[in-house]
Amino acid sequence: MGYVAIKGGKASIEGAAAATDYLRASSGKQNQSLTLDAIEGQLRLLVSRVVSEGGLYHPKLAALAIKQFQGDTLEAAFALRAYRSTKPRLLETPPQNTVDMRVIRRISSAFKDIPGGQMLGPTYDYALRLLDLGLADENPEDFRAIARHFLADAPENELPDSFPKVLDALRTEGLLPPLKPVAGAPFDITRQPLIFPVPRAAALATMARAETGSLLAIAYSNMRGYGDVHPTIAELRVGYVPVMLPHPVTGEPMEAGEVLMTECEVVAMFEGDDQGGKPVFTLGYGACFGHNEVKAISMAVLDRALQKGMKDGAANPSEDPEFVLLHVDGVDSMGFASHYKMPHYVTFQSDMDRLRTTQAKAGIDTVRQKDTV
Amino acid sequence: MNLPPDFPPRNRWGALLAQLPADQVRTAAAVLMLEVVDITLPQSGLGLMHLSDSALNDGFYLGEIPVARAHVRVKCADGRSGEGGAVLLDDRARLARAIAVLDAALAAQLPGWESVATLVAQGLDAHEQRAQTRRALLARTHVDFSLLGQEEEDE
Amino acid sequence: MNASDMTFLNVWQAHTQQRLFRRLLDAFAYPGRLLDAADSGTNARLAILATLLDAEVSLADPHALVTHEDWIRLMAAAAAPGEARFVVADAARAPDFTPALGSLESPEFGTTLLLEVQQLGTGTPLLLTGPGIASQNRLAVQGLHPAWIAQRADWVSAYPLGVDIILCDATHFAGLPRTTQIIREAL
Amino acid sequence: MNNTYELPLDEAGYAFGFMDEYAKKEVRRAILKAICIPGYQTPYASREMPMGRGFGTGGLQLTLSLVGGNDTLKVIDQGSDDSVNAVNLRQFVQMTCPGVDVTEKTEDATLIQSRHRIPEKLLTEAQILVLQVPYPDALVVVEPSEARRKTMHGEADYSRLLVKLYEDIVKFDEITISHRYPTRIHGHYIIDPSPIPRWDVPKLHQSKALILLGAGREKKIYAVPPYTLAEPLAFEDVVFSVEDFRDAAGIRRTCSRCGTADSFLDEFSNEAGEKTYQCSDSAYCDEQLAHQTVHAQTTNTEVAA
Amino acid sequence: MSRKILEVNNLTKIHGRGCPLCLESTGPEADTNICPHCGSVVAAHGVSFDLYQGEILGIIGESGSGKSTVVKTLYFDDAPSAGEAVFFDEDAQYDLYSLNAAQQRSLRNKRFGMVYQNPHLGLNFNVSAGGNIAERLLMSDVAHYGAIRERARSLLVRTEVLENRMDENPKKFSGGMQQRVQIAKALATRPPLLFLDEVTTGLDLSVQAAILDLILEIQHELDTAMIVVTHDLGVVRLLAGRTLVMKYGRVIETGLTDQILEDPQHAYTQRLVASAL
Amino acid sequence: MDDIILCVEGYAKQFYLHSRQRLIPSAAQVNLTVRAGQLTALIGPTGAGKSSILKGIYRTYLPSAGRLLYTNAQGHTLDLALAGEHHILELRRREIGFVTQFLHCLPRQPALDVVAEPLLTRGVTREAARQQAAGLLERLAVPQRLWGVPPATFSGGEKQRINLARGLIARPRLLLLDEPTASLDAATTEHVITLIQEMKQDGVGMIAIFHHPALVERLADTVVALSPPAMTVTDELIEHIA
Repeated sequence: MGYVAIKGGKASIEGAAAATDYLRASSGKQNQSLTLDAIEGQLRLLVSRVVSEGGLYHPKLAALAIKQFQGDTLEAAFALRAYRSTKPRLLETPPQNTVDMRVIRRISSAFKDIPGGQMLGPTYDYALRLLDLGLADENPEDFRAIARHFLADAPENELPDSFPKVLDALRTEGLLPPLKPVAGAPFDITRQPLIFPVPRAAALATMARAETGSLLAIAYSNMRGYGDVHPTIAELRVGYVPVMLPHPVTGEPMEAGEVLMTECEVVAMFEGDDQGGKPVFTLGYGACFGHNEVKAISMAVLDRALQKGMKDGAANPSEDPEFVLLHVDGVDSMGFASHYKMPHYVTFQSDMDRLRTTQAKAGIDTVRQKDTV
Repeated sequence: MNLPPDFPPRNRWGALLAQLPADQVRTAAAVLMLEVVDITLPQSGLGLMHLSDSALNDGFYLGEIPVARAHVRVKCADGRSGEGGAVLLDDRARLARAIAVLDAALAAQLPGWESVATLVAQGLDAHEQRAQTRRALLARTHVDFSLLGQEEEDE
Repeated sequence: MNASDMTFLNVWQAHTQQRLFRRLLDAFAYPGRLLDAADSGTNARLAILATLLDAEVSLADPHALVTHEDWIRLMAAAAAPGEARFVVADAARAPDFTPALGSLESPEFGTTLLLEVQQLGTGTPLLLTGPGIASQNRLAVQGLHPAWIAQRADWVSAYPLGVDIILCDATHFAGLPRTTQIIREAL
Repeated sequence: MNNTYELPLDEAGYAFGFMDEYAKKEVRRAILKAICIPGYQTPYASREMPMGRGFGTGGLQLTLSLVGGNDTLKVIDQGSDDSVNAVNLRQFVQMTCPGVDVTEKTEDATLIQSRHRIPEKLLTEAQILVLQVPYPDALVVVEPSEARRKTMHGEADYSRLLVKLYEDIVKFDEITISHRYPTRIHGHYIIDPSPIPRWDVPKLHQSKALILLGAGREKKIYAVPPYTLAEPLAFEDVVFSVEDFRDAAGIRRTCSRCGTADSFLDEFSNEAGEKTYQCSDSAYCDEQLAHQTVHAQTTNTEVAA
Repeated sequence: MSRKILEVNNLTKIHGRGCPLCLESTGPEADTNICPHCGSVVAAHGVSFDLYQGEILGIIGESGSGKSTVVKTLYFDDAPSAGEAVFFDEDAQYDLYSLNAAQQRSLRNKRFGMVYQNPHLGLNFNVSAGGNIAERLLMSDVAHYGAIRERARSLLVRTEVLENRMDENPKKFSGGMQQRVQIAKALATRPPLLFLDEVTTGLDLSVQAAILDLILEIQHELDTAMIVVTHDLGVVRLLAGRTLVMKYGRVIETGLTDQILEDPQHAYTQRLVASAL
Repeated sequence: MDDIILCVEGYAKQFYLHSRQRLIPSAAQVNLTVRAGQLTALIGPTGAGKSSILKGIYRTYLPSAGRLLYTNAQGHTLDLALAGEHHILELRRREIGFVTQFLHCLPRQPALDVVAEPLLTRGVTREAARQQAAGLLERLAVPQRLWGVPPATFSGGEKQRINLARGLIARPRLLLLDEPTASLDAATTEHVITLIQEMKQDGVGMIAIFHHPALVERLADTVVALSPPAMTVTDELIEHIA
């Protein structure tokens, strides 16, 4: 056999799989396989990213994906997406309402005192970013005691499961646009391609499963000056939303389970409405599966920016629906960036052919020019 | 014999039973020794989660959730029958079917329904316990602004 | 097991639909080519509908050719012939509707029209040219109201707008995409 | 999901063709419209495949929606059946589509999925070629907005693309497009024929086989039906030309392995810096070689006789 | 007598949702083109005229009079709310607003030409001056590179753009030069109908004169019918045989240009002419 | 009679000034005829409406009353007061010429082309038209060095000669002359007189206003005397609205 292109592909693929698996197994002293429980519980924010960017609320599979892809959130989210492609679509839920969210954290930066009170819940916002060397080698007994102590120290309380929304108070006061009437089925980005212009539902759905960093980067451009949102967070909440589906026998809504999610509403500069009504604040909304506050805030900022872009035309990239929505999906962008690693021998051969031909002509011209000079 | 008045309503049974280990649920369904006919085939797949945005009330799809569902008719030895169903945020069609059987048995009070009621009550305990831990997260992090204001005024 | 159970077992199964789809692909890729649906366990009309439709598309059935049971199995939403993505019609009757022709931006919204004729392979020959046809193709059709030909010519006159037609009889079918030119052969 | 959840290992397993049937149906409907409107980029709800966007997910969804028990599949990348990506895709189809035969011989395949090449061997009516497409829209170089591009396509308004060609010639005295050569189908739509070299573009014209192109990331399917006009964009006096494999003396280079002078060649440099050339289409190269062996044997026999 | 090339009947353009009171509440008598009831802008209403081959028709009026709206709707930049326009080509006639988008584009590319006040609207600033002309020729299915280049060269020479700047980007050109390139581009397909929207506005007087000269020369050479939209009476005096006077979306007076200037009938036209003298 | 090409009956013109809400009369009860090959001269004091008639015939003014019956080359008679605008434009192009005291032309066009232009619109080749124009300019004693120069910079007399040459070159059927020699020297005036006489011999009908009674004497076949319309107006006002 001569020098034939890339023979032995099969063996090298298998080798590559074995090599990654080897690295997974060979590291560390104890050589113990991570349990999915440990990932789901101790890397819960990582799991949150994967369920939201994967667009599928399945924390267990997300934990598995994190383990399988060694912590790469893009790859893990990608695995969830591919898993989705194999599963039939059984139903669409009736509209779910986050008023019933079983809240574990809620804050507002618009008001000090909100009905029901502000509760920081689990947050790093006020944590000093100092490395805690104590975590380096936790004794199993001490580790288990953390939860015990926390619950023991919790004060007696009469707190409810769910809380009223801050926005509702502003709306009653007439400072917000009225709620829209309930429309038909929303835009399904998993079935319908995005052909612009698209409705807001398509934008919200696309951002809800967008890659956190991409969303943050574009939202940041808006916050820094390539935009005019200047948001105030009316409410940021994290908690579990019960998913209500019709009981197969009675048709009554039954709780099928609950979904951890983060939700953020921002209030931005006011404007008059088209019909000549009184000016009201404009609003932005962000929500995603899991506990991911930066994503929810970024989405809310971009929602407000995109609404403006759809109405008045985009003045900057963050207001351009096509620009934002086609570039925030982690699976799409990561796949495309990765594909450049694939062989492009043929196209590059073709590139060289063009360059050589063009150079040859240019060379002749140069000679000609020299002659005339 | 009747269920106590504060017993959870039927539309919560599925969720409460799903709190328990799946094996326990499957075993409980099996020991009822009921004849089960599937009205629709038990299926697992995906559901689109439709959410109303709380800013403007536009509906949109937040993402997908796993869904397992079953709808059965059960018959016991004495000829009595009942219908049961379950929809779960889960991907185990067999678990959904087992819960549907328990749902049927409890709703129609077929023989052995008391054990099902006990299971539901266990599920409720598990649920309450979890709600309690969540409340602890809130209770320990509550920011009391009004108290702060009071002190300032006093000075 | 009665005949309808047979149907259920066959035409609603994935591999039957895959096989039929490949022939539909040939029907449109090679317009006028006569293709067989006899092994689908039902008539060609239902076989084609079962292969193409699901809950995500709409169907119009102005001549009531589809049974109630089949409507349920097809899951497609019912729509008026002017709006439906798919229309099934009796070719013996003159057309009395204008199907959706799509738009310049989205010509794929031009309807797929399934026309049931008496018989393919005999009858008036149509001479066909266009993409998918090496030089000229001949398709004999019996039971096609001549007004369909004239109407179709009008519907496809502003390419890329148009309708894509599948002609079928009980067992066979053939495709006429919007790009095919029909020259009605002089008898 | 509750804390007693365990993965349903007993309920796992993939259906034939990996994708669920409704997804396939949707792809199939888009394929049919793509054939009826040659060259039109038909939108579809591209599903995520278990490999990266850009690794052929568009082509793969086409293949999975097409493939059945009677098919023989050939997968190539860069002309080679044995390249890493081709192997990977082929293994995936074999895993999820039990009963489907695979082959490396072009003539034995009923379904060929390819990236960057069209086989040298002439395809037949019994074959379907699926090309993987990264960027489906030839207009993207002159118009970033898809909404505006759709209007331009509908109206067959390609003057800005042609102007680009014009400016190219003004600047370089040559059309500098090397691959993804814009090609007009059935006199209307201009397609990006995927990153095939110019060498392969004439194979689109009046092809006997149906050619389907799938872009997974961009969610588009388009087709060049059999026996359809496919004209690479050019001017009457500055014509389209394929890659030139002549050496400095103007002699057409040949494959250093099989000796053929009528195939697209890969260029290699050895350690001494010398260049050698070999067929990019490995199946074609093998066939030419086999031919020669037979021929050589026949010749030998003749000599012996 | 030369033949009719364009007939416009009751052209109307309303921006906004419109209401039943829009028409009666706007116009010269109402002294506004904004409907007080719904806020819609009646940009043009009931505009009718015809145009003959080789003729130059002037449309004068202040900003907001609707004069640009007329040519924009005729050039398909904007769709009218009502009315019709028939274009009589050599061997066919087209009811402009019942054509589909592709047919409209074809007429626009091949049979009509437009020169805008703002060269950014008429020129593609991403390509060279020659490329701009090439674009228009390519739209009309000219497919010979050499021929395109020759034609672009001769058009640029004709419009007095230096030949050696042909491959330069018009970004680098002066305003007057950009207008010349626009005119060359508009003329590339020898259209029988040319629209000129305030083409000399904002240019130096000497440059203006040269552009007007060029336009007349072209009319003489090619027998092109033109509609010249301007607020400048001097421009219509020099170019137009007939003139339409518009105010608040309505045509208030029409006549031979010298008559409009020397014997204006409508009070508004008399004021306009008096103030210009 | 057959050779009458223009017959004006009861022409009147008045302006209504909206800003002052006033009617300003400019000509009243004018009757005249023009025959082929003859010249009709208009005389009368300033304000009598001499120019007003010429402008009414040319339709620069919309006549307020009267008929302006013109018989065209095909023998059809039409009323210039009522004719359609395209009709008038066509007549201006082919049959009716007007030499005023003012020259309107393209700012950059050389004198020779300015003069030749009416021939070009009638389909004469550029070369032939230029030759004729050159002949005419020579006869009107326009120095050859000026032929290639745009007339914008010319003196009043030079401009008038260009204007005359342009009006005469195409040999219209009806020529309107408004003081064509006002700023010409005696010698050139003589050339013009010869030219006008030649045109009469060619059958051109003319209607003219001359600033000098001697010219009327020498050239007019018919003389129409006008007096100012009933209500007098100041010249200043007429000029203002013109």
